[in-house]
This record gives sequence, structure tokens and C-alpha cells, in this order.
Amino acid sequence: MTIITPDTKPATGPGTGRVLLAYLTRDRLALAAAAFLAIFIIAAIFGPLLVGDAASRLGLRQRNLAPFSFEHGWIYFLGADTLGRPILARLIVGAQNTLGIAAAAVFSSMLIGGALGLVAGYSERWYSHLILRLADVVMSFPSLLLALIVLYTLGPSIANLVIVLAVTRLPIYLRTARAEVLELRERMFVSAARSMGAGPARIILRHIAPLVLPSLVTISAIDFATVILSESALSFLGLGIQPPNFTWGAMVANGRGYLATAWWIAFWPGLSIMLTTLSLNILSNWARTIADPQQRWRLQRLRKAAR
Amino acid sequence: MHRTSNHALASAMLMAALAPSAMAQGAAQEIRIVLPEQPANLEPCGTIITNVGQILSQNVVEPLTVIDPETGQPQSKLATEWTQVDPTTWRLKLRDGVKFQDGADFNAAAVVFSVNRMVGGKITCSNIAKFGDAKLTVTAVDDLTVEIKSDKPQPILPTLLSVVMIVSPKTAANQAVNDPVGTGPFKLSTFSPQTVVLDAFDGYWGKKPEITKATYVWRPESSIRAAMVETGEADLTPSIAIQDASNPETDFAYLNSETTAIRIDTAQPPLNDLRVRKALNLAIDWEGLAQLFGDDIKRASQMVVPGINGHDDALEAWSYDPEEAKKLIEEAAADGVPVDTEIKLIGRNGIYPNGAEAMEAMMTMWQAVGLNVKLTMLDVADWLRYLQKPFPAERGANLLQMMHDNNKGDAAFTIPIFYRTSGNYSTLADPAFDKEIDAALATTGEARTTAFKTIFAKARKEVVADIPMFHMIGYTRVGPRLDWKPDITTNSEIPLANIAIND
Amino acid sequence: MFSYIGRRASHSILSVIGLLTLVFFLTRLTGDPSALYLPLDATAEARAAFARLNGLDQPLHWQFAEYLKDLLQLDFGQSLRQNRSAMEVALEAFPETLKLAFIAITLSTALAILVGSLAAARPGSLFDRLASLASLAGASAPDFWVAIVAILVFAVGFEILPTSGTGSWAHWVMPIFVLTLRPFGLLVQVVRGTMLSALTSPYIKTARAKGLRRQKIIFGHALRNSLLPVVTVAGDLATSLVNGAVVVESIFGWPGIGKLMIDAIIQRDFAVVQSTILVTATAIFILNIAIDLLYAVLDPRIRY
Amino acid sequence: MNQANPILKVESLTVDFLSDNEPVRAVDNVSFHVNRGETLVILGESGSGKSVSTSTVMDLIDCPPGDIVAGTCVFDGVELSRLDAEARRNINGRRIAMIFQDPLAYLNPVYTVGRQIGEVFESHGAGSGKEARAKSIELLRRVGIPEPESRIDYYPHQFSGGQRQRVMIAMAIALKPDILIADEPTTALDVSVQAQILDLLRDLQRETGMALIMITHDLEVAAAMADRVIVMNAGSIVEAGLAREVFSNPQHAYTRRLISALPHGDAAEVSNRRSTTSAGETLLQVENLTKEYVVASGAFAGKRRFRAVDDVSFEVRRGETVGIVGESGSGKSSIARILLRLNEPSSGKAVFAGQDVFRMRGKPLMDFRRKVQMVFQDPYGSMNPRMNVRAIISEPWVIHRDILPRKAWKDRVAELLELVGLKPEHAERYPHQFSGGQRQRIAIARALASEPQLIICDEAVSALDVSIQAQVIELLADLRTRLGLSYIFITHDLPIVRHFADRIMVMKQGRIVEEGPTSTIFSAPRHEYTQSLLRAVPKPKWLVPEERPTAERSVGKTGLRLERTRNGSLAG
Repeated sequence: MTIITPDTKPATGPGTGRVLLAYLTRDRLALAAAAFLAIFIIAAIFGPLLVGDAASRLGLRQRNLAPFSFEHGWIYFLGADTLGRPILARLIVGAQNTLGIAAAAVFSSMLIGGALGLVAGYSERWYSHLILRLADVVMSFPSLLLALIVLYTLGPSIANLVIVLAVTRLPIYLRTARAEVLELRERMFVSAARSMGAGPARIILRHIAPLVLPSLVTISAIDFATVILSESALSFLGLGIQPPNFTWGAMVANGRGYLATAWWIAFWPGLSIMLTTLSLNILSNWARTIADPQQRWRLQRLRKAAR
Repeated sequence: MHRTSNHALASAMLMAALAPSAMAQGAAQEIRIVLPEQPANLEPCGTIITNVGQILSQNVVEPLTVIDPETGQPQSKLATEWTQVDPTTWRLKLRDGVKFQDGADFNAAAVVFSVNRMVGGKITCSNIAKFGDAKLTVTAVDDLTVEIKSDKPQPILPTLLSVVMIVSPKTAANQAVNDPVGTGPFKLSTFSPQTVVLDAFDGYWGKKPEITKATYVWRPESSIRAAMVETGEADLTPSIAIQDASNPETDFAYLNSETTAIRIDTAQPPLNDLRVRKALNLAIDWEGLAQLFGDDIKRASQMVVPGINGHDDALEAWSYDPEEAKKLIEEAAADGVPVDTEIKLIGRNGIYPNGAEAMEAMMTMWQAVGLNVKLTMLDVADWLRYLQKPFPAERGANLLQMMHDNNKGDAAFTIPIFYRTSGNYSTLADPAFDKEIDAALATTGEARTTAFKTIFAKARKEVVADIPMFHMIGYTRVGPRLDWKPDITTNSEIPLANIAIND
Repeated sequence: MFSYIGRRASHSILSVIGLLTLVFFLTRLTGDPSALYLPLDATAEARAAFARLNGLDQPLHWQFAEYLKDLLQLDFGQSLRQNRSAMEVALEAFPETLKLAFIAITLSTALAILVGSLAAARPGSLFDRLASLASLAGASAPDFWVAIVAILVFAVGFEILPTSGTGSWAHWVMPIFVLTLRPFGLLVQVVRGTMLSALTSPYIKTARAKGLRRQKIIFGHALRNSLLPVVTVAGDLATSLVNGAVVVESIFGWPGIGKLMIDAIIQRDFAVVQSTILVTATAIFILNIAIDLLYAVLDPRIRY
Repeated sequence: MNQANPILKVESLTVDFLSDNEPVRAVDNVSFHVNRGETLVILGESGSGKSVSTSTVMDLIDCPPGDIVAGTCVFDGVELSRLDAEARRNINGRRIAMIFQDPLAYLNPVYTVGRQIGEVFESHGAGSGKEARAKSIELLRRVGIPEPESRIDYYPHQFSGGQRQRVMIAMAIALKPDILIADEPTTALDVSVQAQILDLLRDLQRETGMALIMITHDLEVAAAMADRVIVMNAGSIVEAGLAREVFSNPQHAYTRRLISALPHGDAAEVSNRRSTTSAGETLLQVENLTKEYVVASGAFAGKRRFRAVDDVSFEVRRGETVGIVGESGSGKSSIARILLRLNEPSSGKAVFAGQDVFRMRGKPLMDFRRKVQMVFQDPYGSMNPRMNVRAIISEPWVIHRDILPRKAWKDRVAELLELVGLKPEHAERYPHQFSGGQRQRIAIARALASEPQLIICDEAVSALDVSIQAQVIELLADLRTRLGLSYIFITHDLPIVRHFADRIMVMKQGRIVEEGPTSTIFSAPRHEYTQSLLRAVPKPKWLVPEERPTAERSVGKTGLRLERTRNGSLAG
């Protein structure tokens, strides 16, 4: 009477790391992407210790040094920039800012936008309308203007740059979260919780939020890429991160004038950005495949029965 | 309408008669010029703004006098001769037979109108700033003579007059215009967000330029401007970045009138200590830094370029001596100067090519000699708060990246603003020095020149209120079709009349 | 339905007003324009005169009141830089941007739908992998970088296209190309994803049971049902394009509203900033409403 | 009858579904055949693999993840797997057609039904454009869709459930197929509609002489339709034979259990599970309860009022079970939601323990929420998929702090699980790891956790297989006697409540049309609607005489239903 009937699938939910790893190894592209990201992240964390202050060491006599030569030491293997600083070193140090800023921006906008979206979706009160109007405003507020205002009033700093990027991405999370909530709050288990006397706070936090989170996370992966790119666009317009701080985006922006004469200055950071965003997109695709029970089998072993 | 057609006819006949060569090239000689940025407007009163002046000056509108690039002395343009009646009054004879592009006659009335339009305060007039706070009154003596009075002595009024652009009396007097009408060899034909087009003005009083039509476009990216000239999409671009000036055939370097420097805030410790200020100058690897700006760059020892009245070639620049710098700082520290306070190095985005890199480099060098310098790059408006008085109260010890452009031939446009206590950029407060400056400004001729030289020498050796960097080099790219060389005035004007076409 | 449009419109108007107010005060935080409009050596009186001339000497709330008053008379103020009506300036630039945005978004959507559904038709196939990879790669590079390289290659290298500017059809090629890359890349992913799930849905089983041909099942049934999310994403992308393709416009010397806005912002040309934002915001809100109506067209179940 | 060459013959078919683990065997060595003009019913409960075999015949299994290990399907003398794709496609829809359980999902939502029917003709070169349209209209008329000329341009969501199924059927019979496969065609429908659909299928079969393969879990339906039956369990056939024999003396244990689980047949009167204790004092008193919705019907049309619940009054005594029976849209579920304060009523009052439920605020409301619990139709939907069973069951204690000290929770969860017939170790599992019946047990355990006095069951067993239904009702009745609970038992399926409810209220369009003790309702129904409901319960085929004027009746009925759907009610 209480046998688990055969048609019930085993859990492939959270907490089954080994399974995920197995899935990863089945998708070579995703595996490569994961590897790349891992490298970049490690570089971002430990790299600076490795290269020390090489990233800011001037070499005015070896400006725009061409890449692929060891004569000045391995650190110059990718060439030198307009002040003769080793590009490799700057890539490594820049990774910290680039990934750091993007991560911070995405995380905070996901947090705030998600929270606002939960409220706006669950409640019918005036403030949820206010939130929506706010989203509209932010959505049509030119990010450049915002960047300039923040730059001028708060001064150039990494934290402020994060604020700018985070605010501009807010609406996406807000709208997604809200849309999900609108659907979820009609779900039976929410009614069940209400009929048991659960308050709004509990319902939102315990019942709805956990189900909204995955889709927010999926977006954030792609958004991470978007943020890195728009950060570099800001640098291009001189509204992004300000020297002596730098990111990959800023490196590309500074090197753009040399594309004709010393391509490597803008190329390497450009490549890094591309690989990072590419990897993120690939991984998020992979994640979507796993999340979808209809597609999951594509990443499974599919052992056939003996004929 | 009828009138103009007559004009056309007349000029055509004229050409046919006495210029067979002109006839040959009468076939439209059009050129395209690509500028770095779009001219915001075409108000003749704003010709000292680079992108306005490069289009209008001496093409559409002409001043009373022009400055000779070599000597820095005023030459006649619409004014043929001038005499100083008394210290505050000058009398000018005007050129005869000059017509505006709208057919109006050029005469004393026109000059009066133009000057009043400038000083009237009804429109935002950048050029008038060159006169400082002087109050000008202009009166017509006869049809071709005017007297210009000033409320204080104006020894170099003829030089100043080079910014007084004469416009047709029909121009709106109380609002800025985008359709200037002057006496120049070209008249404005279109001004769209994409192009400005100038057509030759047949009724021009002077020598006919070879060029019959000039189209101006703008691209912010230096590499693209260079590419456009290379591919023949444009014939000339007045400025490209050094790294794009890769082709000796087409790319010319020229000493533009700009001088780059770092201003030291002498009011703030530890910068109020002379030794520290000297150390700042000694700590920079000038040759290395020069790499950023190209081989033709000229090391600066003072804030004006050669050819400006008051420039002293003998005055030598600071050399690179980090040891000495360290020593000076140690001494200062020994005397209790707080040398380890953080010094803010304030740069400005896009102030000149490689400006940011230069700041980064200098910061690193100063850190190398043990000064705690921190770089912040600001947007223009933000940067201006630090440049101009009143300075922000909370500014603290700071060094300011700046670039000074004096192409008006006389150090009077430089010294007071930088070194006089009242100077708009000056951090100094030295009554003695002020007296010296006032005295110099009052004098004329040789005395004036020597006086200025001594002031620059003092500023360099004893006061050390700034860190002169370089007299900047501009790079132009000129297409093979054209025969033209840039000079010190190229930053403010590109007279199409001086451009010849290679056949 | 009309009531719905009305409601949306009123919301939008509210938002626009909020936006303009916000922008008005925030931009005023970014410093006094007089410094930028007068030569560096201008005298204090000159600055005062300038301020008086442009009403910048009034207290802020007063300036705002003035602004609103003029707004009601459809007077959007004078451009400090250009000596003419700010709205005139904005409306001159906007069509240029609109053209680019429209072509870019339609092109990328059309291509993405084609490529995406072909990829979804054979998941994991070589085409699928290549398509995804290529499109993503295109979407992952900084656009200004792509733009400059493209110019150096096609205009300077091969000399088959003009470097920049407007005029012949050839001038459109590179800006469109650069603007299309990222939307295309993202949309291909969306199309592919929704198509995959659509192809596993019950009504596809029915279609197969009816014995429909494969391409009819894919393009007739699955695709038609996958369009909604595509429209959503395409809409968002369009929004960002309408807001001005600043980078592309400034590199290619395209006289669009994005370039205008950034210049106005840098130059503190407040009236122009206000006008450009008013124009783009209005466009964006109209766009959003249009998208909602498009939903109703695409999915008969949706009624407002 | 041509017993010699059956139109379809499936031989020792074995199908797996592949994944990371051992392949799941969905169908194991299944063989059956069907002759022209006969009806074969494949009977089995969910997960028995009953529809996989036919999907294989229709070539609807994706390989991978599907994997046809062995077996052949011979259709009209042709081995299907040997055919090339084009020939295979051409059989679907032309010679073999299929209809599915949930027509709303199985019809393409963005195309008009006309277009979707037309496609069948077009894709098989049997006419297109006007011609196809004319034929489609004819089909719609035949399957009893009124005003087909206009309704051909409607979208699926604009029809009621029954009509959608009719559209599906029209689509299937468009090209007069030799075989019609019907996969649970009536499961989602009300009894009366179910009867009509079954009639329609019978009539069509009689006309076209097609073979009908019907897949169902519902024994009555099976009995009503089948000439021959095969019973499947866990992927393999446990019993096969003529319907009459299989039902009258089942051989296999599983079949016996199924048939014994039938909630009625006159056996029910004897073995009833009604409350033995004669009803005690009043627990809940509902008076003139009314719920009015304002619905905007259609894109442009104005608003109109719609009464989901119309002046309903009743009472529930301690320890008794009140059954509320009605078809979809009758407002029975609205009552439940209102009583639980999930929706607010338009008017009326409900007195519970001396207080009006609808005026409760704060503490009293919390107490009420604790004393009254609900068990929902879809146990899976009513549980947060991210919570494990322990969290789900102990949630009431988190909300009502005073019920139980935290340290006692673990043991209490174990108790409750055992009480509802599950194992304590199940506490760590997640809902999706359980079967439907088990989930409903968990839901019940959760309801019991807050020690309620009244449990409202909204279609609590409708989604379950017959055998499981019986088990759950068993459990509920058992708990009632042990814990002295009261139930409001809401269902669309009369027979289910027959041997469980003490009193029954029959609802129609928001009103109570008949109320009384269960036995009287069944033995002497007064209201015409109640009678029609009882009549609608399918009778075994071999008991009914062959002639029956069915067509008119179904049309008449749909006419009636049409009214309701047209003006935008919540029907279907």
C-alpha cells in the first residue's frame, strides 16, 4: 500500500553535485566554458598576488611592445600597453575589477529588483503601483546620464560604478520576478498556506521566493555579460571606471586608438571579455537544459537495455 | 535676387577676362574637411572656440586684424592701419570697397554694430572674454574710420582686435545666430547636424581662393578621421592622435599654441613648501614621458610657446633628477613638512591625446620618489571647479592637469591669469609679484618683452607655482590633393584661402 | 481593450512626468554650465551675465516652475549650444536613430527566428552548435571594438565600404551590422529555447498524429507558439536601441539622438537633455503598449 | 467478423525510456490486435504504460529518450517500422487517427479550430481552401457543434471542455480512418458530458465501421464501451478477453482489486462507510451565502454580473460528512474557498463555534484557520515542491506556535505519517518522489497536523485512480471515526460520495437543487437534474439494448451548455 510506485523519478534537484558534474562532462562546450570561467575567477582571486605590482610598473621605453616574445620575460608575452606596462599582468589584475564589478552589480540588482518584484507582484496596494511606475522611469532613464550624475555628485569610484550598473539592470529582475509571482500566487500551495493562516511575509519568503529565484539566476548569467559590456561602453564614453583603476572594458577603450598600429592592446582584453560572456551564455543554456525535464535526457547517459 | 544674379554674372565675366588659369580650375574645386567634433553653433562671436573658429575664421567672417604666426605681431585685415591716440584710445582706418556676403557695405557703422553686438551682453560672446574686464566704446569718426576707447590702457589692442569678427549689420543684434554673414571669401550654404558647407563668395574683396566649395564633417575617433583622409573620403583633418600619424607623406606635425602643465596648489601643505614643489618637477622622467606625445614634442619651461611675445628661449626646463627630488623631500620632512599627506592629482578626461596615460605615468613617478599622490580623473565641468576660482573649500593638497592655449601673440593672455593674485587660476598670493606683473602689462615694445621674460624666469626658478610639461604638437593629415601646411594658428582657424590644390 | 490602452497611456504619462522631474533636478546637480560655455579666462561678470541670460541664476524650484509653465505652452526651451529650440534639435536627430533601430531590430529578429528554429529543429546537430556559438560570439564583443575593427577591415583594408557618415546605402551596412550583432545573438538563444519546449508540447503530438509534414509542424505550429517570448525580448532590445545607439552613432558619425544626448549631457545643455529624454521616453512607452497589443494579436487567448 | 486478418496487430512490443539510471521499461512484451468495427479497451491505472503502446503505433515516441527494444506493429498487412518517413506520415490522420485526454492542451491555442481541421485535408491532399472549410463545417455539425458555420472560426479556448473534445473527434474522423485511438477521451469531463461523448463515439463507429481503441483507467467507461478488454499493470498485460467475461469474473488478482474498488454497484449500499455515530451538535452554520463576480465578457462587450454561489444555506454537524455534488461551474469549489476565507463572499454569513467566520480578524481568525483545514484536488499542486515532507507537515506548527513545541515536531511528523499509512522515513523526501495517492495522504497528514475539527475536501480524490480513491476514502472515514472529524466533501462524481457522505447537496449553477440523506438521494432523486446525473453514469455495454436515440440528446445538451459558455461563465 505504501510502495513508491515505479513511475516516480529520482530527485535531480539541488544538492546533487555529482549528477550536475556528470551532466557537465556530457556537454563539452559547457565543460570548456566552465573551465574558462574557473580560470578567470582563480586569476581574479590569486593573480594579483602572483604578478604583484607589475600591472602598474611603467616601461615608457617599451611602449606598445609587440606580443609573443619572451625577451622581456614571460610577463610581457602578450605585449605591453601604451605606458609599456605588461598586458598579461593588467589582464590578471583587471579581471578582479571586471568580474568584481559585474558580480556586485548583478547581485545587488537581482536582490533589490527581485525583492521589489515580489512585493509588486504579490500585493495590490498603492506601493506596488508605485514600484511599477518606478520601473518604467528607470527603464527609460538613459544609463549614460545616470553614470554622469553619479560620477559628478558621488565622484569616480568602483562602488559608484556598481551603483550605476545595478540601477540600470533593476527593471529586468523586477519585471521577471513580478510576472512569476503573478502566476505563482494563484498556485494551489499558496492558497493552502493561506488557508493554514500563513501571513504575507511567510508566503512570499518561504513559498514564492524560492520558486522565483531560479529564473532570476538564469537571467543573471546573461545579465552578467551585458553588464561587463555596458561597463566597457561607459569607459568608451569616458563615463566608466576612471584611471588609475581599470577593467578589461577600460583597457579595450584605451587601446581602441591603437587598433591600427598596436592591435594587441585592445585585442587581449576584448578577447577576455568575449570568452567570459560567451562562457556565461553557454553555461546558462546548459543550466536551462538541465532544469527542463523534457530536455534533461539530452545530457544523460541513456544506457540502452540488452537486446 | 536680381542683384545677386548680376553679381554672379559679373564675377563670371571677370574670371573669364583676366584669369584663364582660374578658368581651367573653375571646374568646381571641392574639398572635405573632417573635424574632431561638431560645432555646437556658428555664432561668429564664438570663433575662439576651436571647432567654430576652424570653420568661420577668415573664411566666412574676418577680424579687423590677424596675428602673424611667426612674429606674433598684428597684421592688417579689415583694418588697414591703426594708431594709438592716447593710452586708452586707438584709431583705425578701415579697408575700402569691402562688401558683406548679403550685399551690405562694410564701413564704420558695420564695425560699430559688430563691436556693440559683442559687448552688449545680449548674447553669449566668448571672444569678448579676451578683453578681460575692459569696457570698450567704439565710435565712427567717418565712414571708414573708427575710434575704440577702453576704460583702462590697452597697449595691445590691435592684437586683441584679431578676435573681433565683423558681421553684417543685418545680423540679429540680440540673439546668437547660426547663419553668420561676414566679409570672408566663403559664405555659409548649409548647416545640418551632419555637415557644414561653405561656398566661394564671388564678391570677395581679396584674392580669389582656388577652392570653390568646402564641406566640413566630424568624427570623434582619431583613427577614423585618419582613415577617411587615407581613403580619400576627406582631404584634410586638422588633428589626429600621434599613433595615427604613421604616414610621413600625408601627416604633418605642428607646434600648436598649446602648453600642457600641472598646476601646484601653493596654498595647501605640503605643496606650500618650495622644496616639495621643486621635487615634483625633478621627479618626472621627462624623456620617457615625451614618448607619449611623439618625437616632435617640445619640452616646456614656461606657459607660452615660442613666437608669443614674452617667451624666453634661454629659460631651460627642469631636468630629471629623482635623487635630488628625494633629497629635497627628506629635507622638507626634516623641517616638519607633512610630505606624506595624500596629494590629489586631478586629471580631466580627454583634455589632450594620451592625457590620462600621462597622468598615470606621472603619478607612478611621484610615488617612486616617495610622494603620496593619488590620481582622480574628472569630467570637464567637475574639473573646472578646481581650475577656476572660487576653488572648492575642501580641496586639500592638489595638483591640477591643465592645458593653456595662447595663440594671441602676447604673454598678457597668460601671465595675469596664472600668476597674479587676482588671476582666475592663480593659487599665488604675492603682492610683490603682482606689482611686477601690473608694471609689465602697462609697458610696450622691448620693455614689455623683457619684463615678461623675467616674470617667466621667476615663476620657473623661485615661485615654482606649476610644472610646465610640453609645448604640444598637433598632427594633421592632409590628402595628396592638397598643398597646405599647418601652423600655430591651425587650432583656431583653417583659412581655406591658404589651401592650394595639386593638379 | 481601448480602456486598456487608455489605462496604459495614463500610466505612461505619469511615468514620463516623473522621469522629466527626476532628470530636471538630477541634471542640475551636475554643475553650472556657464563654466563650459564661456572661455576659461572669462570674467566673473561675464559668467553672471551668462547665468542671467539663461535664467540659471534663479533658485532651482523657480526654474522648474518656469520649465513646467513653458512645457504647457509646448515650449521646450532653447539649446544653449545650438542657439535654437531644444525640441527642434531632438526631433531632428530622433528619426535617424529610429531608422537604424528599426532596421537593426527587424533584421536581427527575422534572422534569429530563421536560424534559431532551424537550430531547434535538430538539437545538438552541427548546425545547432555552430549557430549558437557564432551568434553568441557576435553578442559577446564590445560593440565599439567591433565597429572600429570593421571600419579598419572593410573601409581601410578592402576599401569596399565607406568608413562612416551617411548618404548611400553603403553607409548603412556597417552601422546596421554592428547594431544587429548582439540582438541577433540573444534572440537566437531565445528562439531556440522556446522552440525546443514548444516542440515537446501536446499540440505538437496532435499535429504529428494528424500526419502533418515536419516543416509544417516546426514552422507552422511550434514557431507560431514560440513567438511571444521572442517579442518580449526583442521589445526590450528595441527599447535600448531607441534610447540611442550612442557608441555606433558617435563612431560612424551618425547624427542620431544617442550622440545628441551624450553631447548634451557632457555639455550640460539641460533643455536638450530634457527634450531628448521626453522624445525617447515617449517612444519607449508607445513601443511597450504596441508590444502588449502585439501579444493579443499573436495569442488569441490574451484579451485586455 | 474478419477475425482472420485484424486491421492492427501488435506483437510482443517492448519499449524503454532511457535516462542516467537503468532504462525504465514502460511497455513489456505487449501483444494485442483489433479488428475492423470492434472496440478494444486498454484498461490500466496511471503508469501502467497503457498509452505508450498506442503512441508507438502512432510513431509519437521520441527516440531517444524512448527506445523500442522489440516488437512489431502490423497495420493492414504492413509492418509500420519498415515504412519510410513519408509513407509513415501518410498513415497518421488518414488511416489511423488519435484523440487525447486534455483537448485544451492538445489543440493548438493560436489557430482556429477550422484551420486545424482543414490541415488534415490539406496535408493529405484531400482538398484545401473553400472545399476543406466546407468539409470542416460538415464535420463540426456531425459531432454536434451548434452553429458550425460561425464557430469554425473560434479558437479552442472559446469552447467548453466537452465541445473541445468533439472538435478533436471531428479532426480525427475527418478522413474516415480505419482505426481511431482514444486516449482517456472523457477523463477531464463531467459525467453528463462524458455520456454524450461516449454516445458520439459509438455512433461514429457504427457509421464508419472503424475500429476503436480506447484507453482508460475508468472501469465504467471501459464497461460501457468495450467489446474486448485488455488490462495492463506496470507495463504488461495481466488479463485480456471479452469485456463481459473479464468484468463478470476477473481472473487476475489485480483486475479483481480494481473491480472490487468500484465505489458503487448495489454492493455499495451494504458496505457503506458513513458515520456510525448519529450526528452531534452543529459545528458550522452557513446562511444565505452568495458570491457575485463581475465578468467582462469578450474584448469589447461590457461587464455583467455572474453569481457563482447563489443564496446557499446549510449546516454541518460534528462528526458528520456533508457531500456537495455538482458539475464544473456549479459553484461548489467557490463555497469551499469562501468558507476558508480565501475569497470574500458578497453576502451571507457562516457561524463557526458561535462566531461569524466572515467577520473574524486577528486571533479568532487564526484559531479558525487552525480548526478548519482543506484538502485540495491536486495534492502535488497544493504542496510547495521545494519543501520536503517534514517541512510541509510541520508548517501549521510554524504558523500556530502554540500547537506543539519544536522539539516534539519530529516525532509528531512520524506519527502523522503512520496515521495516514506512510513510513516515517518518507519525511525527508520531496513531493515529486511520491505517487498521487501517497501525496494525497501527505496532504491529509498536513491537514491533521493542526488538530482540526472540520476538513473541507475539494475534489480530494477525483484525480486519483479508482483503487487509490477507495484507499483514500477508506482512510478519511477511518480518521473520522477515530478523531471525531467532520467533512465537507466536494466532488463532481456522485458515486464516490455514495458510501461515504451522510448527507448530500446537489448544486447546479450556484444553487442547491436538492438536499437530503445519501440513501434517499440515490434511491429516490426528486430533482430532474439529480436524476440526469444518476442516469449519466455509464452502464455496461452488454446490459444496454442496441437501439438508443443518442444524437438528438447530445445536440440538445450541448445547446444548453453552449448558452453557458457563450456568456463567459466559468464552464468547461
